[in-house]
Amino acid sequence: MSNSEFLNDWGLILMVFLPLAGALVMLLIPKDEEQTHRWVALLASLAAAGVGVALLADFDYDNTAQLQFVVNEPWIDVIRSRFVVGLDGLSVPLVALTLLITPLCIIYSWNHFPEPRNPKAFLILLLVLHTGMLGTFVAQDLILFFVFFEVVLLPMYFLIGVWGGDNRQYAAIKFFLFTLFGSALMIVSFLALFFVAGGETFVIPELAQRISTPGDFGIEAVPLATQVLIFGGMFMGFGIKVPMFPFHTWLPDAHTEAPTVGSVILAAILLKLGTYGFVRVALPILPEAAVEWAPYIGALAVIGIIYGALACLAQTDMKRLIAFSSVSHMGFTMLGIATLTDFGLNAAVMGMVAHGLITGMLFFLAGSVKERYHTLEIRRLGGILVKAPRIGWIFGFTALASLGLPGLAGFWGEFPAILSAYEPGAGLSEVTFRVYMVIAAVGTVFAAGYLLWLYQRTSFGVTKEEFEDDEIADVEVPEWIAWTPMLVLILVIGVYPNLVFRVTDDQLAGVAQMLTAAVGG
Amino acid sequence: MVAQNIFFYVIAAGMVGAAVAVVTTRNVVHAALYLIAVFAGVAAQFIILAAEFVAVTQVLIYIGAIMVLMLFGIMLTRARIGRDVDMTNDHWWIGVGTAVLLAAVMGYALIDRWGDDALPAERQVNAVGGSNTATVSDSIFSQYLIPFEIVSVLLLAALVGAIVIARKDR
Amino acid sequence: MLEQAWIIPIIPAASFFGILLFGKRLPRKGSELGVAAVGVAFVLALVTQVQWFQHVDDAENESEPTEEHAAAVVDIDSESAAPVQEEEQPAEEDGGEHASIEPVTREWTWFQFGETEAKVGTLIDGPAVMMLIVVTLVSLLVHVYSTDYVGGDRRYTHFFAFLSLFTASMLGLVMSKTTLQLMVCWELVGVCSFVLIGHWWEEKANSDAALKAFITNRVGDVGMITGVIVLFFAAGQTFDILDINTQALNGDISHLALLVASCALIAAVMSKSGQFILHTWLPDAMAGPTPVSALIHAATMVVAGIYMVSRLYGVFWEGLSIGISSVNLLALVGGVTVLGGAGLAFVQNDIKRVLAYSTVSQLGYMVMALGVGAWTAALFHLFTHAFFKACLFLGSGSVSHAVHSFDMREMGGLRRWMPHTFKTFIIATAALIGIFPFAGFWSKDEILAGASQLGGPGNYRVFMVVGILGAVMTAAYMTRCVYLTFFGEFRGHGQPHESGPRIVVPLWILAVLGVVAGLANLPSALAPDSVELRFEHYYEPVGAYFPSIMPEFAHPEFSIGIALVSTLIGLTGIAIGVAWYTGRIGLRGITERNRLADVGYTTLVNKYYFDHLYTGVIADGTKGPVARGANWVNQNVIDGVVNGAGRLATVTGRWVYAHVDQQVVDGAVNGSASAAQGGGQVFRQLTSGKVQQYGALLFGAAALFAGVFIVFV
Amino acid sequence: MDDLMLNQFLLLGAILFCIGVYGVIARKNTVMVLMSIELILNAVNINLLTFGAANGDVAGAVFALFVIAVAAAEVGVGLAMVLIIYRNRASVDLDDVDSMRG
Amino acid sequence: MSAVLASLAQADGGFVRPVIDWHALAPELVLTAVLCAVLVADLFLPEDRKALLPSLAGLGLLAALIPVLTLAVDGADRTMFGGAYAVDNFALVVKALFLVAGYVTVLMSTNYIAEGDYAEGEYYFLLLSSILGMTIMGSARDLVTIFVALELLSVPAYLLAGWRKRDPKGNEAGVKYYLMGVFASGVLLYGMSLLYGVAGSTQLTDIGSALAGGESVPAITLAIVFCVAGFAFKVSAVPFHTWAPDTYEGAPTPITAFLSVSSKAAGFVALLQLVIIGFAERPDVVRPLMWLLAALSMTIGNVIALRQSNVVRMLAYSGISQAGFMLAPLAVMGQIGDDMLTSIVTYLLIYAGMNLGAFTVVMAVARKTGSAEVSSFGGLFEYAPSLAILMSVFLFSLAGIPPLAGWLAKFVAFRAVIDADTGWAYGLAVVMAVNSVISLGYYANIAREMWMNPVPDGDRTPVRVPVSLNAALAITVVFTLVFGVTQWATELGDMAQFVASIGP
Repeated sequence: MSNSEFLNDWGLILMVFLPLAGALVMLLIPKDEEQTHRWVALLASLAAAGVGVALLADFDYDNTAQLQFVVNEPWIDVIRSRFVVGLDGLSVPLVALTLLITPLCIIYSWNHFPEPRNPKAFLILLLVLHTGMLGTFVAQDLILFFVFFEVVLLPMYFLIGVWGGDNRQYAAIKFFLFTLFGSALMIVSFLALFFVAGGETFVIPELAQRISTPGDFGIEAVPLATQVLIFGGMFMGFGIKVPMFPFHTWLPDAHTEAPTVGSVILAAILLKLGTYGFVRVALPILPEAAVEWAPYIGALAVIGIIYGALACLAQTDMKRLIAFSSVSHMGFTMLGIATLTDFGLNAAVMGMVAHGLITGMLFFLAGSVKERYHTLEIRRLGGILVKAPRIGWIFGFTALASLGLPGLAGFWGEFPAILSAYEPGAGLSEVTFRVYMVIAAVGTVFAAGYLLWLYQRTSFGVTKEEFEDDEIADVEVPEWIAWTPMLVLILVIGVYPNLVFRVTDDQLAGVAQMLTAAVGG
Repeated sequence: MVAQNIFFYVIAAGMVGAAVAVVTTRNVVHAALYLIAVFAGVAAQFIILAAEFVAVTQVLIYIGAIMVLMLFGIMLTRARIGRDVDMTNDHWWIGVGTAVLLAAVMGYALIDRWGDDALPAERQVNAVGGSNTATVSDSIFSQYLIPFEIVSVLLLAALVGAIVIARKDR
Repeated sequence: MLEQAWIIPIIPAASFFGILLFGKRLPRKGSELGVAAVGVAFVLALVTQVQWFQHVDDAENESEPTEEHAAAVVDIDSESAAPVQEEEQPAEEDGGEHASIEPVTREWTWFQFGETEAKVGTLIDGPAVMMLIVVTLVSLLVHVYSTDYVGGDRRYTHFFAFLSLFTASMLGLVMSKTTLQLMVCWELVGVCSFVLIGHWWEEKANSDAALKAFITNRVGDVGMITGVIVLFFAAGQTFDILDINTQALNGDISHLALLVASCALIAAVMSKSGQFILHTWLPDAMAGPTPVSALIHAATMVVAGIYMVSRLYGVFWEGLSIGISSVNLLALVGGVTVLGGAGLAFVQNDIKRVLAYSTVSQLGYMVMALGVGAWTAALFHLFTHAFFKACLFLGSGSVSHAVHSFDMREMGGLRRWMPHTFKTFIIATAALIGIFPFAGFWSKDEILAGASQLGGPGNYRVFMVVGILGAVMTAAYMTRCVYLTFFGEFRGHGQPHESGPRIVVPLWILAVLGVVAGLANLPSALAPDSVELRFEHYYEPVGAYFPSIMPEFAHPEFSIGIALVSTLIGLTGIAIGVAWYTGRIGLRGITERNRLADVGYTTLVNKYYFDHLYTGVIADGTKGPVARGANWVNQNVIDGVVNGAGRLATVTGRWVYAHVDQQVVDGAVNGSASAAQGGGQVFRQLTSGKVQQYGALLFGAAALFAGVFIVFV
Repeated sequence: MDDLMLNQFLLLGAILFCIGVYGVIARKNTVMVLMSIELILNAVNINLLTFGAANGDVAGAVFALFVIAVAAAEVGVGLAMVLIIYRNRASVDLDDVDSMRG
Repeated sequence: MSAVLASLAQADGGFVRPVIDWHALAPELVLTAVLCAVLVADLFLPEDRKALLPSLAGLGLLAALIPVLTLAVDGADRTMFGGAYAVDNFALVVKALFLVAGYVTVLMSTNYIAEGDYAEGEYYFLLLSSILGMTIMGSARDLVTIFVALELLSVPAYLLAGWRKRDPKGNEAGVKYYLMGVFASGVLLYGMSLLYGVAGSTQLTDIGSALAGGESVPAITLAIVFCVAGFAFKVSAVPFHTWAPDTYEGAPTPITAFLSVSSKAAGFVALLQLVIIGFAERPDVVRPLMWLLAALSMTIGNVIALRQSNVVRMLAYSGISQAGFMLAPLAVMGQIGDDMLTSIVTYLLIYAGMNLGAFTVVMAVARKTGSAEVSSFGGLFEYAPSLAILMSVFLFSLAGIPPLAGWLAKFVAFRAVIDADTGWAYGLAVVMAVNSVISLGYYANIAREMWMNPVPDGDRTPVRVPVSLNAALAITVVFTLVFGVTQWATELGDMAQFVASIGP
């Protein structure tokens, strides 16, 4: 039927580029028609979301391992790069997350834009960012992937640098330089990969085949050492984005300085680009190298878990604390990936989604608190529950979700990750990973520690006298609209995790088998 | 042959001496005159190399034109005629170093490559009934036509530009 | 209903959301919703109960003909060389006892990884049904009680909302089909306790207590997670409790795995059920409203640990080889806790803390019972303890309601003003101390019996001694508590008064239960067949998934000796109090005749007797050696460790952040940046502005390159 | 030594070249620098013609002619620059011409 | 009379009249005609009509583009004078580049020259003659032609650099550029003379075959190094870069743009011809030499650029490091086939677009602030958002951020280098990677000024941008955006192959 025909051929392209189109339209609208800008931006993002929903509705959930809605056109022939996009079980949750978060961000900032306001520029950047993120999650060609991967840098740089806090310029450039450093090495390794694979294609699945069965393509097998080096380049690229210890230092600064919406998107989606990259690119293409690297990645991951938690305990600024908690949480995700097992990968994807919703939510709250109290100094806050009970309760709920309370989304990112570490994939040392498992489990205690401590200091108790008599507004309408979906999803996914697992499982099981096969298991 | 050699070495010695004088003398005008000597020597060497036409051009253009320009320049910039205390700057030793280094490298390379090649005794390019000059003109108007045309534009441009730059506009 | 048991937790869960969403708009601020929900749940629980009895009876009736099973069981039995058993267990009863009673299960797929499916479902069998009753009943009573007790509280509605949520999660926990589900509910009840302990979060002390409770439990959860994971993989990637038990008993799981798993799980028990050394949160948890303490920290949540062990008993049985050893970690933890908790109960002035420590020690009894293999005894004690301890807590709540304090030094002589509270409290105390024929007597007695008879060579006699010691102390500190609260002069201010019906009625109900609950498991020696050992009969899950198929598994036999001893013990404890109490009366007689003496003696009495009896006998006698030491250890070492851990973490965090993160890691980055800048500064010298130096550079570089390449190429 | 060696010319050229280099680096007066440049160019011319003679073709000569022509043009431009500099700062010392650096 | 001439012609039969392919020469001829026209028109046009001159020059350049296109359509490779002058795809592509870049330069100059009191006619005359030299350079396959073309494109450039003759900085720029240029041509000539001596011919193809085989003898090494040094000066590669910052700063901004793009490109064109045709058989010398030049240029150019407070100087140093990127593929010469040429030409095309654009914005801003200090860009986004956005586009394109064209340029460079698959190549690739990160430091610094800092003097009057500058901006930004997401740039680069490409 023509409808699905249309979806098949144009659905993804529409979804990815509608926001960009919106941005272009907004360029033409004069700056002072703010209302128009808001609506155009919102509609653009909603339109993308609409297309996305249509796609997800049309998606064949019975073979999620299969790339669907594939568009495969020649792009830059001379460098053998093609425009290949497609959806599969791995992309779907993240695309859905992206499609959800961005409109919510636009709504949230509806009538409080950070200084200097300029909604036009702000929203345009947001839309460009949107396109970049969506593109990254559907791109199936390394070069295309890289382009989208980098497209998100600029808008975020400006969001942080223009609308950010006092130390914004330092934070912005730090974010930019770190990420660029990673991607520079990443592109080098992409190219090396391209050439060792015969210099024919950048398409991810094909590359995977070529590396795994060089014979069929008349290229000589790639020595393990080379693979390990190439993987190292990718590791830098993705690891910095995740961010993994010790490349995490850009994160707290960026988060602390970024405007609320910026932090939300940064936490909810940008960080996922890194982990997604591992699962999408690094593991399938270079399974053997992955096996070589896994123990070290795992080690860094658990270090990150504990280290991030410890750093959290030291923070005096609410937003910075949440930022460090991201380091800790992404540690779980990376641990899951490092196990190279079906469980671990599923846990990782679930972890991405959950962390996206929860930490995004936390940053929303931090933003609202900052707006009401004009500070995020934990010492000066307190008794939020008294002044603004709803915010307080929502904060509590989110904090609990974030510390991995079963029945809420966070748990399904952490527990399976820990679980998978008990029996890591073929070729990995069980002892090592069981040690990791215990450390990670201990990490959950820390998580409870710093989050509840934060909650106690900010929400419990009585209001500090400096805010004794000023009026603190409780949750407002745009906030309700922006938050409700996230809160509901946190709960729903927590109660019925299969929403995610069912989609991702086949795909990731495939990857896991590939990894097992690679080590001749 | 021997005569030519003697001829060569005498002139060469003169040239080198004059050249050294050019870069060492403290009198601008003297420098110019020494330079003329060098040019003349070069022209003489061209004769030895059987490039009469080039030799003539050398004399005409260098001595006739360029040196005159130089002298004009000297006059116009009112450089003191006569001894001038500091004609070499404080970094002259850098110059020495660089020159020596260059000399070493070049000398080694040249000796290594053309250590004992002799010039052919008969140095006339035997075009049909013509001299080197004829051959030169032929090749200029066939083989090197385009550079020749370009040079005209180049000279025009240099002329115009130099005037515009040097001109005192009212 | 056995099939539909899942409805039972759903109802309070629904009421939780209901209350949260529009509780505030309801006339009674949502409390009615909670009460109604739990009431319905209770009724349904009763129905389930009845149906379960029928189920059991049917199972037996049809298990008569099924010879092969019976035979199997019989010949297991015949070779089980426990002489105790041989004689006092008639064969026909064996058949009945060991007829495999299949639990009623129902499960749905929760999510799947590859081919592994994680299920969620209901597992209805004896213990589950028993817990259903306990939880719903106590919860119901507490709900009713709370409508009065926390009436007019600013967060009245939220209070009930979370009571409902707690009930829901606790019910979910007791009927969990899989360890994963168990873990989820396990955490949820923890959160409810966190929220309810911190109910009055304005005071930092309360929120501190809440945090302490939650984080301490998280520590235990590390054990929980580890245990569950180990079992999951050891049992071939399944979370199913029945599977795991069966495999454990059939020896499909390596002993090592079982040992690791049970040790890990014991950590969870220690935190959740307040066993030493992770018990310190429990007394602090008394910061919460009293009904909460009664429901969560006495009757239900804290026994989750015991319940979990009883659920996975196969694992522990094999992992700790309970059946054949004579000491094991579980019993050890329990034993230590019995004494430690009891000792600490002496030195408390806060009545609730007394009860809290008593709870700790009672839980110790249960764990110990499980440790020695007296499964039924443990659950039976859990059953009875739930009622009388809840009664005690609610009583203390009622008292505090009257005197607006929990400090026993501000009470005294309340029996005059609060007769009902007094009577119920006395009954419950008697039950706790284990006076015949109150409930506690039967259950505690069974535990002691178990300790004396079960286990491998030499049995678990040590723990019997421990139990007896514990009994003395229990009696003693409870007497003190009762004396300070209800006897003597009123030391508080204001006019105490009896509480209203919504408080008193639940008290009475619980008190009555505290009397009769013990009859549920009358030893066969003392009772006709029709009524003997009903508890064991109906609630013990007999079948492939339960150690009852193991030869070593046996039931302790009621031994009159132990019964007497324990009774005497109890009496001795009270005797001290009574003796001193009567003595006081005697003296008062004298003073009435002689003024001088009156003055002298009253002072003498008020000082001497009081001091002598209280300080001298009780305190110096018991508190001195045991309690003071224990208390010192408790406050300075254990609690110090727990709190210290937190503080240490914070300090480490600060240090790491300041020195590692900001200096080393971040410093490296910024360092490289400034290095580049410095390099720029240096290289700028190249362009000095002097064109001739540029020229020198040009010629020089050309010459240099040429030279280099001439040499090296 | 009866007939002419290639090298004697080449080395002569090299020497002139180096002297010229020294001149352009060491001389202060811009006009002197221009003169030194001429030394360099002449050195090149000697080379070209020598090789021309050696190879027995006239390309060298032609090349030399072009060099001479270009040299003329360059000297013209150079002197114009000298003049303008002199006009603006009343000095032809190259050392002073360093207002821009770094 | 004519008979006499005829007899004279007969007298020696040595002279054979060269066959001249006028079509192949058409672009140059058009240019020559136009530059003469400009010169003449300048004489007769009254002061108030001088505005016609830039239009005339611009039209002339576009007119010269037509024969280039016809030749491209015709497609046949044409050579003249025994291969001394070739019109092949390479030549056509670079000629088109020079003409378009020249046109943009004219657009940039229009108001600048008209508003300052500069000699207008001569300015365009010199500009055109320099461009003429470049177009010829595109076809030159012979040492003499290369040399003369080089001089033709340089000498007017010397003069233009010093065009602001009342400004001491202007003179300084001119004289420094001039002197360094002459020094460089001295070195170059010496190298060429040696090449001629070794090969016995001035034709690159002959030189190529003469240099083939065996170990490199010192004389050849010396010749190669000197020739490369001569052009390394043109492309301002470290350590031959010293003139660039000073000249860029002192010269009129359009000329700075012209130097940084066209003349750099011309240098690369000559270098490519020499290396690929002439030195193809001497990788043992060329590779390490280029490796060194590339690494030095990238690194030193970048780190110095970090310290610059003047945008133009900053762009000069950035140009130096960009040159390093362009040189990088030459360091793997002979190991990767045609991809080397493709990547360099692609880089040239894209670099021209974005760099010209950046300079145009600098000019536009300078019209208001009258300064090129970084600080003068403060708060540009507040009062001239479009300029700020354009500048950001160009800067981040220069930094190589996708999807702007610059990333494709860098990408093809990376691709070429890594293709070689040798340790040295990977080393160079890593150096490139690190440098592309460092470079972001100073590019983003300007973006920061524009977007995140307040207006220094609080003057928020919008910038009035004349139409010619707008046109220039439009052209450059379109190139910068389109080349990034299409394959056109790479296709052009791929198309540009030598007729006599004898490299492996």
